[in-house]
Amino acid sequence: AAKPTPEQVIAGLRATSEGGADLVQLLTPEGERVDSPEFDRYVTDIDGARLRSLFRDMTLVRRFDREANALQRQGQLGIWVPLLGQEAAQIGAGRALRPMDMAFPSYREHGVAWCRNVSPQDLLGIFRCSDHSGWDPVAARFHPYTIVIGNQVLNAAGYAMGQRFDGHVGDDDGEATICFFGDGATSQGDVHEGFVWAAVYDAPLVFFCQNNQWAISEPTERQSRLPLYQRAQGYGFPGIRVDGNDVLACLAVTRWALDECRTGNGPMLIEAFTYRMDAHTTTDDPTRYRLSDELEAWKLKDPIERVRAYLSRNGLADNDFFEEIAAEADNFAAEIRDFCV
Amino acid sequence: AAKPTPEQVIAGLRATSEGGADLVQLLTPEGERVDSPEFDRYVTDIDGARLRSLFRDMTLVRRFDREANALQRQGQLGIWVPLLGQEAAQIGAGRALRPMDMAFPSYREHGVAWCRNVSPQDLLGIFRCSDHSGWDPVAARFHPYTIVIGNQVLNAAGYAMGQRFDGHVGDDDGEATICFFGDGATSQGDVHEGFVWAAVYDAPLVFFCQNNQWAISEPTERQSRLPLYQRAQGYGFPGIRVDGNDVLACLAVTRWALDECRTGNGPMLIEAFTYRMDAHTTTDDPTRYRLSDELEAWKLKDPIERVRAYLSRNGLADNDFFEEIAAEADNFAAEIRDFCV
Amino acid sequence: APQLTIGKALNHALRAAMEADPKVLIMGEDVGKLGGVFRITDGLQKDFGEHRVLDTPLAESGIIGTAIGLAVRGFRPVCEIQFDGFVFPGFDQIVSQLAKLHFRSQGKVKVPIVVRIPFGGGIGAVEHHSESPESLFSHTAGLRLVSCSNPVDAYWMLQQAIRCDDPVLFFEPKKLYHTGSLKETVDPTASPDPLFASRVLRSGTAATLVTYGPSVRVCLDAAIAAAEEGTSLEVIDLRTLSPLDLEPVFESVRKTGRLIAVSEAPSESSLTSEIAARVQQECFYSLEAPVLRVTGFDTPYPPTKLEEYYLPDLDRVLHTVDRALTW
Amino acid sequence: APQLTIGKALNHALRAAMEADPKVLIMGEDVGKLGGVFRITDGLQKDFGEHRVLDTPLAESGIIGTAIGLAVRGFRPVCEIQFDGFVFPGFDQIVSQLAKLHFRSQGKVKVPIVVRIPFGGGIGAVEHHSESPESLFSHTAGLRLVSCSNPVDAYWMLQQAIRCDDPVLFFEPKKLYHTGSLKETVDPTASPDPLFASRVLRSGTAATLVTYGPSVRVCLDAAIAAAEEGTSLEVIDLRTLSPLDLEPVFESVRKTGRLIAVSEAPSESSLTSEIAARVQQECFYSLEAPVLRVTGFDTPYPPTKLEEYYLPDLDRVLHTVDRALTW
Amino acid sequence: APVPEPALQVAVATEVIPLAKPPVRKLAKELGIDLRGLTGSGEGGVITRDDVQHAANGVAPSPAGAQ
Ligand SMILES: Cc1ncc(C[n+]2csc(CCOP(=O)(O)OP(=O)(O)O)c2C)c(N)n1
Ligand SMILES: Cc1ncc(C[n+]2csc(CCOP(=O)(O)OP(=O)(O)O)c2C)c(N)n1
Ligand SMILES: [Mg+2]
Ligand SMILES: [Mg+2]
Ligand SMILES: [Mg+2]
Repeated sequence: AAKPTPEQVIAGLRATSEGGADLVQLLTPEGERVDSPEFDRYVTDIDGARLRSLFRDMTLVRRFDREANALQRQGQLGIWVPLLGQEAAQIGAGRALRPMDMAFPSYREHGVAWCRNVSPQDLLGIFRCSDHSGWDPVAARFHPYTIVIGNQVLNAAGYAMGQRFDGHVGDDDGEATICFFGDGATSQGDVHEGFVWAAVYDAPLVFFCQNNQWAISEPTERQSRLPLYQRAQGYGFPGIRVDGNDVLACLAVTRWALDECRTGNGPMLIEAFTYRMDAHTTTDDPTRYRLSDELEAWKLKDPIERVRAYLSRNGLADNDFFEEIAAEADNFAAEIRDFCV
Repeated sequence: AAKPTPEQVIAGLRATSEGGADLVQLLTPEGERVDSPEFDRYVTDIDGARLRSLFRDMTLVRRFDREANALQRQGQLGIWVPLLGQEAAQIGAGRALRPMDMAFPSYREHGVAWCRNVSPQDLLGIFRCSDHSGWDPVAARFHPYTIVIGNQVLNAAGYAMGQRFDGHVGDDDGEATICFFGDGATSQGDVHEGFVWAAVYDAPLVFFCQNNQWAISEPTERQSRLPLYQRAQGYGFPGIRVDGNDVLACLAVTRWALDECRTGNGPMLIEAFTYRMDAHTTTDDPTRYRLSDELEAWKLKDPIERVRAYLSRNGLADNDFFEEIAAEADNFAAEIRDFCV
Repeated sequence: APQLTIGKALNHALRAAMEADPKVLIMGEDVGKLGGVFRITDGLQKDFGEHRVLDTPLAESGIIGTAIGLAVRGFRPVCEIQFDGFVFPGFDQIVSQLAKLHFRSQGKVKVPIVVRIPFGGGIGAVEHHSESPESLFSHTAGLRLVSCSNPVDAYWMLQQAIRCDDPVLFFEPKKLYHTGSLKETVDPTASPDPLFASRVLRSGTAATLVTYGPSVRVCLDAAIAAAEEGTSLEVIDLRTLSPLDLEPVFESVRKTGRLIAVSEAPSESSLTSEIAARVQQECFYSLEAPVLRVTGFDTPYPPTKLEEYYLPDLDRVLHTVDRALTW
Repeated sequence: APQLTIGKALNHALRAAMEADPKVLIMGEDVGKLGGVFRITDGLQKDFGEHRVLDTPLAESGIIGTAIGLAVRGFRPVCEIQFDGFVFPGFDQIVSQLAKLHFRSQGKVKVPIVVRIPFGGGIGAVEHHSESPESLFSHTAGLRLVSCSNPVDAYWMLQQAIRCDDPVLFFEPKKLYHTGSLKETVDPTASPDPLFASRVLRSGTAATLVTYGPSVRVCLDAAIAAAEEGTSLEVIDLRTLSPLDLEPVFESVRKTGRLIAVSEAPSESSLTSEIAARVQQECFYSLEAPVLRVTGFDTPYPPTKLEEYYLPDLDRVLHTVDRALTW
Repeated sequence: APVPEPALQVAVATEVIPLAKPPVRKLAKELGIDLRGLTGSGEGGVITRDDVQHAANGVAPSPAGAQ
């Protein structure tokens, strides 16, 4: 009997699980720090100030996301693709990047864009339907958003091959590339071919799959029997599953993977186990295909709240700090609104 | 250090190895029977008569292949795609099929065609360039040859889904599908998508990869870091490597895999570890890219010779038998020649 | 008989086809519970089950490729491609297998598949969601292509396409899916026109407009506007894009002497090129002006803030009619 | 200066381009030790190493997709597609990324990639090895397409294509690769014609033949045969298929009044349709006969025992010239 | 005068094709008029139906009627 049991499938794949035994987590949903002999060393520099900074990143990005969503509802944007719930995955991964690293996003990586210093104004052109890509991808080292599912994975593999051909890989100063795609994307031939190429050319490429449990209306069972990080096993490079709502774990695991890549041990696959808390896009209606229970369960694992809890509990931030960030977020939102309206 | 060492890669992949520790073998190159607690039971019916029959299949198919190759040299065929060396893989797999099973070949499966009762004359139309496919694929349950690498894998997955939708899967009388492709094909997106679909729909499909070590001039290292049967790991169905030059092992393993499929445990991946003893096609010149040593090493593992040795050593066939088969092969070749010339 | 939009008519057609033949399957991304991003398959999975309405993995080559296998097995899959721009990952299976299997097998293998493709612009979408790739397929021998422009055709043509034993690419004018003003009474007891035939929608004498899909409305509106200024335009809806049914166009041009072909697709090596090429040959001595074309531009589809300048509209059509009349 | 076949000229061109620019890479299936199935890359891996001549995994989307990434990184990849019929698995990357990145990024991302595609029939091959897919790409905005028909052009055009900052699809007439009788002296010190320009190969007065790639020889032979019977034909080699350079064709038609467009591809929605459409418009008052076409048929490419009936040949061209002359 | 084989002779003999839209060419063919002999009265020297008709009637076209 080769097939996993339905129970196994569901335990491995589904939203309401904790992501399984293999999940790397450094911060629990309650904001408690979990020791990790393997990954702690990748976040030794994350002191109070730096954690507050990650908190700020996530808060501003979420605020941007909510503002854009509202602007779409008011007819100021043609469409919006929310990242709500995926802030930790994107900020963790984005902040793990060094300036010379390159990133290839899909279309939901507003948090990574933020880390690459792409201005929200430049980013919004796509969603205002006034351009197809508003930033300078070469200067930002952040490729244009790619909408055709999977395409960017091959483009990223090629770029990473180029980093190696240029001799910029092999030691701690090496370069690496990161490529973002979703759970649904793993079914596309291009993603497979990206795995094949990167493996064969030892490309310094981190495949960063945000498993947000849904490809529009389709749950992950429509794409795979096994947890997605296990896909890497068949290609001969490591796959790892990280709690995608844990910014510290995402930062640590991505730094580890990028380091492996820059020193010549790429590629690597990271599955960030997270949840799309809003609709697929503003044109989507998730009530048609999922129960609100699921959302409620995930609200308890909110990526921002657990950092707030940790900061508070450990006296690393006081109320003033949180108010200050809230005010900054308000101003930020106002700026974006002014720009659009 | 994620990457396997070069030694690991080569041990796993390369031609001159024995295929690794995981290789299923029932008959050594010297013609000695190896016990297999797991697979012996799939060939308990293979007595002397049946083994002679497999010997005959392989001999006639090889003779057909050599005749066609010669006919091409003489200008009677536009091109020929030799199967030399792959007789055991194809006859083993082909004879494992039941009449109601379906087979999707690539373009080199003349041995499987033989098992599906496709006449050599009907098959030769393609190579005489007088048709694109000469047999009735519906009646023969043998799909037209597919030349675009990987395409047939998805078509096979769909067919196998249909067997399941028709309710013809679930017990020992169930139907199954087998799909043939090469080592090079494993890089194609379509093969991946075939794996994804078959896994998600529990399709009764045996993926039969003949790893003949070469994709035209490219060795398997150009396609993969790991042995190809391990690809299945990432999809949640079993992968197994069989000695592709051992007709008994190929028969046993394919029967096992087909049985798993017909009872509802599909899909399955078989990697038949074999060798393309001749050129890729008659237009190819392998001296440009591989050493003759390699060929010499594989000659010692000839799929037909080991059966001859076993039959002789165990008194299951005498000289008369071998002469009779040789004569039949001569007649067969003459028929084919008459047809073409 | 109900009053239906094009979208609803397609939904009714799918339901009717599934009721009529248990071998009809629906496959695609999000076609199940969601009913497709345009809701064309709304309610079908609920009523026919998950084995007849398949939410597939996210890969178009996989959708077409497995549909082919299912068709070989005796099913009649209706595949939904979510948006025009996403047909390209499935292009190889369409061109190399879908279009060729019947020919390759000398007629022994049939692949009665319908690939539904919502196409064209005008919905203010982001990149890849507004393309008109039909000419790529009309250049590909072995495929049939049709496009509907109104609810009655949508209802009948889709059912006819599903019954057809050849592969049919079915191009749906997505911007008109839910246009209430286009609602028509669809009588399921009526007898439909043949599938592979053009239709003269409006007769006229001064010039002929030939088009298909979303541009049919534009041309009809242009004809109405022209009539107000005393110019009588004939409007032909191609309906079948491959094979083309150009006899009615030839006949019309022999009468009017002037033809304008209208399409949202870029003009280069396109269906409108083909129409011009064929008409100038068949109606050479009847042409008072060359065949003119109103099409999208030969650029990638622009950001949709600009699409009104890209898409053929009333003004461009009427302006081109003027050019033809004063040539 | 050496006497080269088209195949050798391409090989020399690749070598020259790799010597001139260390960023030039060659990628494809079997392009390394084997030198490609047509030996166009013969000897290059030996001399430039495995990091500049890449035997890639077997997947065309992978080849194009990674080439794009390499180009973004600053390389200039030259991809070989083994045969025309195998470009389709890479179609999506070509259409959705290669053609659009420059446009999408408002010119900030350049993708200077050359995709070499041996195309056309006449080599007696099995299915998928004799196709002429160029019209699919000429319909696709954002790509440049060229095709060479002789060794001197092969040598220069390939180098020019590699130097071009836009993506160029380079169509090579495979059946002429090794035709000894076409050998020409290729002088690497000469200065070449511009890449994106058509060329009048032979001037004439009675009618014009316009073509490209493998059909150029057929048309030249037809012109010679016609001359013997007193009919003077002008022959134009398009060279650039997108953008088309039709000015020389218009000029010619204004002189001859008759045009025959010749191509191996099926005619439907093709480059020859486009030529007919443009010429009937631009030269409306000069046409003594409609633009006629000699092309492959609108069927999948036949088994090659039949290809002589499928491909445009001298007889079909001359017969069509007669039709034009007696229209 | 007997009707010549117009197309062939015209093509071979002239450097520039006389300008006329196809239906006018057809008319000329039917009336046996060789367009080479005519001066077009239309814009840019295009030969019109009237030009052909007049030639057939043996009347010179009036330049005033050109526009
Ligand atoms: C090739 C292709 N097919 C279909 C689509 C339409 N589409 C857009 S997003 C999406 C789902 C993607 O799911 P996933 O990969 O999980 O990413 P997520 O949106 O959840 O971040 C689909 C089907 C597309 N963009 N590209
Ligand atoms: C899509 C596609 N690309 C390229 C080719 C050309 N080609 C034919 S066979 C072959 C190698 C196939 O190798 P493998 O899959 O190992 O099968 P084998 O020929 O060894 O049986 C190639 C590249 C093709 N047929 N299809
Ligand atoms: Mg998702
Ligand atoms: Mg693909
Ligand atoms: Mg092989």
